[in-house]
Amino acid sequence: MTAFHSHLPVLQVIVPMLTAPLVILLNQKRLPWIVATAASLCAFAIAVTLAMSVMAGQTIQYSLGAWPAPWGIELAVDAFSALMLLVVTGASSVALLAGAQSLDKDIEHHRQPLFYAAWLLALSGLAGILVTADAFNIFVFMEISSLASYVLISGGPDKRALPAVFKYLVMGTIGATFYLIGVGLIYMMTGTLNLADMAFRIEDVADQTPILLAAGFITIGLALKAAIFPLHIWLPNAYTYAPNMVTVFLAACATKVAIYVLLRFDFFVFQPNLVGHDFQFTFFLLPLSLLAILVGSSVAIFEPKLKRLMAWSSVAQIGYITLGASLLSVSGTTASVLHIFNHSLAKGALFLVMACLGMRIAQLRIDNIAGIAQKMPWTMAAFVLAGLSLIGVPGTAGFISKWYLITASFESGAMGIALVVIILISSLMAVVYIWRIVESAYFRQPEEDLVITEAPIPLLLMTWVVVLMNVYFGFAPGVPIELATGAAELLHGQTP
Amino acid sequence: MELFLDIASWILMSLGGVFVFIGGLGALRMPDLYTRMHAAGITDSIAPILIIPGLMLQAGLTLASVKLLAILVFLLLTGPTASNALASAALLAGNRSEQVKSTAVPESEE
Amino acid sequence: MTVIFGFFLLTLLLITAVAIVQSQNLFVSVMLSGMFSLLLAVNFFLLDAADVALTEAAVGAGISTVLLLSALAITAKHEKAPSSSRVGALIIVIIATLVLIYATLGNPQFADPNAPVHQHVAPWYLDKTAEAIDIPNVVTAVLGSFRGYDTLGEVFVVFTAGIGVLFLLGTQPGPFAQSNPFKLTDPKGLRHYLIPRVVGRMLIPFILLFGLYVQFHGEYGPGGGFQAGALIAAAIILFALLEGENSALKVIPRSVLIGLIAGGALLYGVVGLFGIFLGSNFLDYSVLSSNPVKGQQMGLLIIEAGVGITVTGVLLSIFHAFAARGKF
Amino acid sequence: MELLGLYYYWVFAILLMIGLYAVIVKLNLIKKLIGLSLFQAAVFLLYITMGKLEGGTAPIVTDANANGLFSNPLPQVLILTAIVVGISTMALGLGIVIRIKEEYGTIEEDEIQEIDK
Repeated sequence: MTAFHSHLPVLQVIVPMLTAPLVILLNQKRLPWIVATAASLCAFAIAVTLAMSVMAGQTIQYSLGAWPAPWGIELAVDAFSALMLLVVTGASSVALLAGAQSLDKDIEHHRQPLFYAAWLLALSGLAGILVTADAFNIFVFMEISSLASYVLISGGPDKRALPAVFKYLVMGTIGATFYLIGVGLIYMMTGTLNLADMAFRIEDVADQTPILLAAGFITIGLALKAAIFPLHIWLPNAYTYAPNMVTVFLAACATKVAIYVLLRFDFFVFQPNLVGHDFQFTFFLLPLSLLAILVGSSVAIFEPKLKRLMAWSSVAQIGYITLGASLLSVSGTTASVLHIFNHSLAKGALFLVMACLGMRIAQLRIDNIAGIAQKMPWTMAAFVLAGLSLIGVPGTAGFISKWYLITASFESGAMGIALVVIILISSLMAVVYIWRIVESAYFRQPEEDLVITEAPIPLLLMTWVVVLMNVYFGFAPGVPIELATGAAELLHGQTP
Repeated sequence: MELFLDIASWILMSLGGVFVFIGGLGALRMPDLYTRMHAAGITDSIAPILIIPGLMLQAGLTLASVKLLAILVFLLLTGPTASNALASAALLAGNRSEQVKSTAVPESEE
Repeated sequence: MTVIFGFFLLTLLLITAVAIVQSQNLFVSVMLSGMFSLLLAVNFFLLDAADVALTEAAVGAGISTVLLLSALAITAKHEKAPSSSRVGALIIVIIATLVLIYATLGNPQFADPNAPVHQHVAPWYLDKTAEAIDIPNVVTAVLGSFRGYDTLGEVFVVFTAGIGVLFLLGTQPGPFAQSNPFKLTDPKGLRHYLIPRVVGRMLIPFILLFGLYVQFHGEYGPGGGFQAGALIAAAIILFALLEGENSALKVIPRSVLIGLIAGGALLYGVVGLFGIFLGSNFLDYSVLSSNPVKGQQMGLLIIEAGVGITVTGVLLSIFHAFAARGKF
Repeated sequence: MELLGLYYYWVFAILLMIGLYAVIVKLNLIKKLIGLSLFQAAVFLLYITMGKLEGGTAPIVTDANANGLFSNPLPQVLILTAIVVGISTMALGLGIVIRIKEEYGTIEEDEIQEIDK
C-alpha cells in the first residue's frame, strides 16, 4: 500500500467537499458543471479503488489528525461502506454526466455555480457518513448532506417544491436531532463516541434503560431520514417537485445512506448488547415493512403523476430493504444490502427516463405520455427494461435481490411462506403500475399530434448505460453479492 | 477596612436590587407603553450604577474591575439609546399614549 | 446557593418556552426566544460551559433574532388563530414527556465524578492538551485539533446554509418588497435619528475590537472563530442598519462576501491538506513546524481564522439576501 | 444537588416536548421553525448537563488551577457544533419561508395546502 493509497478514505470526502468552494467562484458558462463532474468522477474512482482493496481483504482505517481512535475521529471502510460508496458516487457521477441539459432547463444560469456547489456538498456529506466510524461525526455529515439536499430540491421548477422542501427540512431536522439525543444518551452511559468502542463498552453498562431509550431515539430519528413507513410522508412530494436530475441522485442514494446508519447501529452497536432488542425487529420493523410494501405499491397503482408514482414505489422498495434486515439472519441482511444496490440501479434508471421525458414534456402525467413511444422509442425501451428490473424479472438485477429475499424468507420458518406470498403480491402490483405507463406510452393514441423528438444524446446515453448495468448485474452479480455477503457477515459479527 | 468595603458593597448591591424590582413592577403595572418604558428605564440606568460599583468593591483593584467598568459604560450608553429608539419607533407606528393625546405629534423625524 | 439559582433559572426557562409557543404575535415570540437563549446561556455558564454560553448568547440572542426579525419583516407579523383544538397532540406530548422523565431516572447522578462521561476519554483530553498543544483552553484544543474534522464539517454546514440562502433568494428584491410596510433597512439608514446613529457609530469599532479579541484569545479563554465571526458580522449589520444597506455593501461588496465564504472554508481545508503533503495524516498540524507543539498552535490559529472568515461572510450574505428581499 | 440534577433532565424532557408540540401543532411556518429551535435547545441542555462535574470549573487550565477539577470539555465541543448546525438550519428554513410567502402569499400551512389542491 503506497503512502497516497492510505489517504483514500479521507480523500473520498474532502475531494468533493473542497471543490465546492472553488465552484462558487466560477461563473463561466459550462465551468461549474465541468469541475463538479470531474470531482464527482474522481470520487467515483476513489470508491472503486477502495472497493477493490476491501475485496482484496483489507480493512482500511484512518486516524484524522493522527490522534488515536477513541479520542480522535477514525475513518473505517469495510465491505458495507465500500458498496454504499460505489452507489453514492456512481449515482452522482451518472446524474451529473447525464444532466447538463436537463439542469440547464431547471436552474437559471447565474444560480448554477451555487447549485453545483450544493450538489458536491451533498455528495461529500453522504460519503462522509459512509466512511466515518464516529457517532457524532455521522451527525455532522448527515447535516451537511441534508442541508445540501434541501437546497437541491428547492431548485425545482414548480413552486410546490418549496412547501415540500420545508416539510422535508422540518422532518429531517427532527430526525437528526433525535439521532443526536440517542448518541448523547449512549455517550452518557459509555463515555465514548467511537462506534466500535461503544459496542464494546455498552455491555458493561449496569442500567440499560437509557440505552434502550437511546436505541428508540436513534431508530426513530433514522427512520425519519430513511422514509421508513409510516415516517415517509415527506418523501413523495420532495421527490416529485425536485429537479429531475436531483431526483435521480437523491432517490438512488439519500434514503439508503440513512438505512445504512440504521443497520450499522442496530446490528453493530445494539443487537449484540441489548436484551430484547430482537423484539424491535419482529414486532415493529417486520409489520411496518410489510405495510410499507403494500401501501406504497397500492398508492403507486392509482397515482396519475409519473414522478410521484415512482416515489411511492420507492416507499415500497424501502420496505423490501427493511424487511430483509428484520429477518435477523445473515441471508436476510445480505438480501437487504443487495437490494439497496439493485434498487438504486433500477430506480436510478427509471428516474433518468423521467428526466428524458421531462426534457420534452412539461407535465409528467400518465395521460400526457399517451403514444409517446413512437416519438421517443429509445427512451421508452429503456423504461421497459428498467421497469422489468424493478419488478424483478429474471435476467435483471432486481431479480437477484428478490431471489435472495425469498430464499431468506423461506429460511425463517413457517412465517416465511406468508412473507413470500406478500412479496409476490407486491411484485404483481409493481407489474400493474409499470404496465399502466407502458400501456399509455405504447398503445394509446396521442390526443393531438406530438411534435417532439428523442431526448438529448448524453442523457439518453447515460440512461442506457444504467439500464445495461441492470442487465449486466442480472447475469453477473458476483461483485455486489460478494460485498453484500461481506457486509451482512460483518453486521452479524461473523468474521468472513 | 475589609468590613467597611463589604458593608458598602452590600448596601450598593441591595439598593440596586430594589431598583430592579421597582422597575420590573412598573413595567408590569403601568398603564401604557411610554410609562412602562419609563419604569423599565430604571433597571437600565440606576440599577447598574449601583450594582456594578458594588461588585467592583468586591473585586478590588483587579482586571475584573476594569471589565466591570467597561460593562457599566456600555450599559449606560446603550440602555437610553435603546429606549429612545423604541419610543420613537412606537410613536411612528402610531402608538399614542392615553395621557398625551392632546400633545402634537411630530410629523416625522425626517 | 447554586442549587436555588439553578432551579430558578430552569423554571424561568420553562416559563419562557411556554410563552413562546403560546403567543400569537410572532414579534413577541421572536423577542421571547432571544430571552430564552440568554437564559439558556446563563444556565450553560452555571454548568461550567463558558464557550458554549458565549456562543449561545451570540447566536441565539443575536444572530437568530436578527434573522427571524428580518424574515418577519417580509412575511407576516401575526400567526393565524388556530382553527381546531389540539388536545390529542397535547396528550401524546405529555405522555412522551412522562416516559422520557421515567427513563432519565436511570441516568448517572448529576455531576458525579464516577459517571462514565468523566472516566473514559475526557481525562485524556485534559492531560494531552497540556502535553501536545500547550494551550489553556481545552475546549478549543478538542474543537480544533482532536476533533478538528467535526469542526471542518461544521464550517461546511455553515457554508452550505450560506450558499443555500443565496441560491434561494439571490440578490433581487422580491415581489413583496413593494407593499411591505415594515422596512428592514431604510435605504438611507437611520440618518435622521440622531441619538441611535451617534451612539451606534460609537459602538461599532468596539464591537469589532471585541470580535478580534474573541477570535485571537480563543486559545486562552472562552471564544474562537465562530463567536468572533458572529460578533464581527453583528458590527457590520449594525453599520448597515445605521447607514443604509448600500453603504455597507460599499464597504464589503457582494463579490468580496462570496470570496470570504469560499476563502475561509478553503483555508481550513488547505491547512488540513498540508498535513498530507508533509507526510502525516489529514488535519495533523504537528508537522506544520519543526516543533510539534508550535505546529499545533499554528494550525489552531489558522483554522480558527478560517472559521471566523467563513462565518462572517455567510452571516453577512444571509443578512443582505434577506434585506434585499424587502428593499424599497 | 441530586434533586437539581434530576430537575435538569426533567427540564430537558419538557423542553423537548414543548418544541415538538410547537412543530407538530402550529400551522405558521415561522412558528414551526421557532419550535424547532426550542427542540434543539433541549438537546444542548442534555449534553451540557451530563458534562458537569461536582466542584469542577470551566475546562481552561491555567497555572493557577492546574491541579483542579474540570468539567468535561467533550460535550461542550459537540454542542458548539450543534448550535452552529441549528442556526444554519434556521437560516435555510427562513430562506425557504420567504420564498413560500412570495409564491403563495401566505405562510400558514393549511392555506398553502388549500392553494396546492
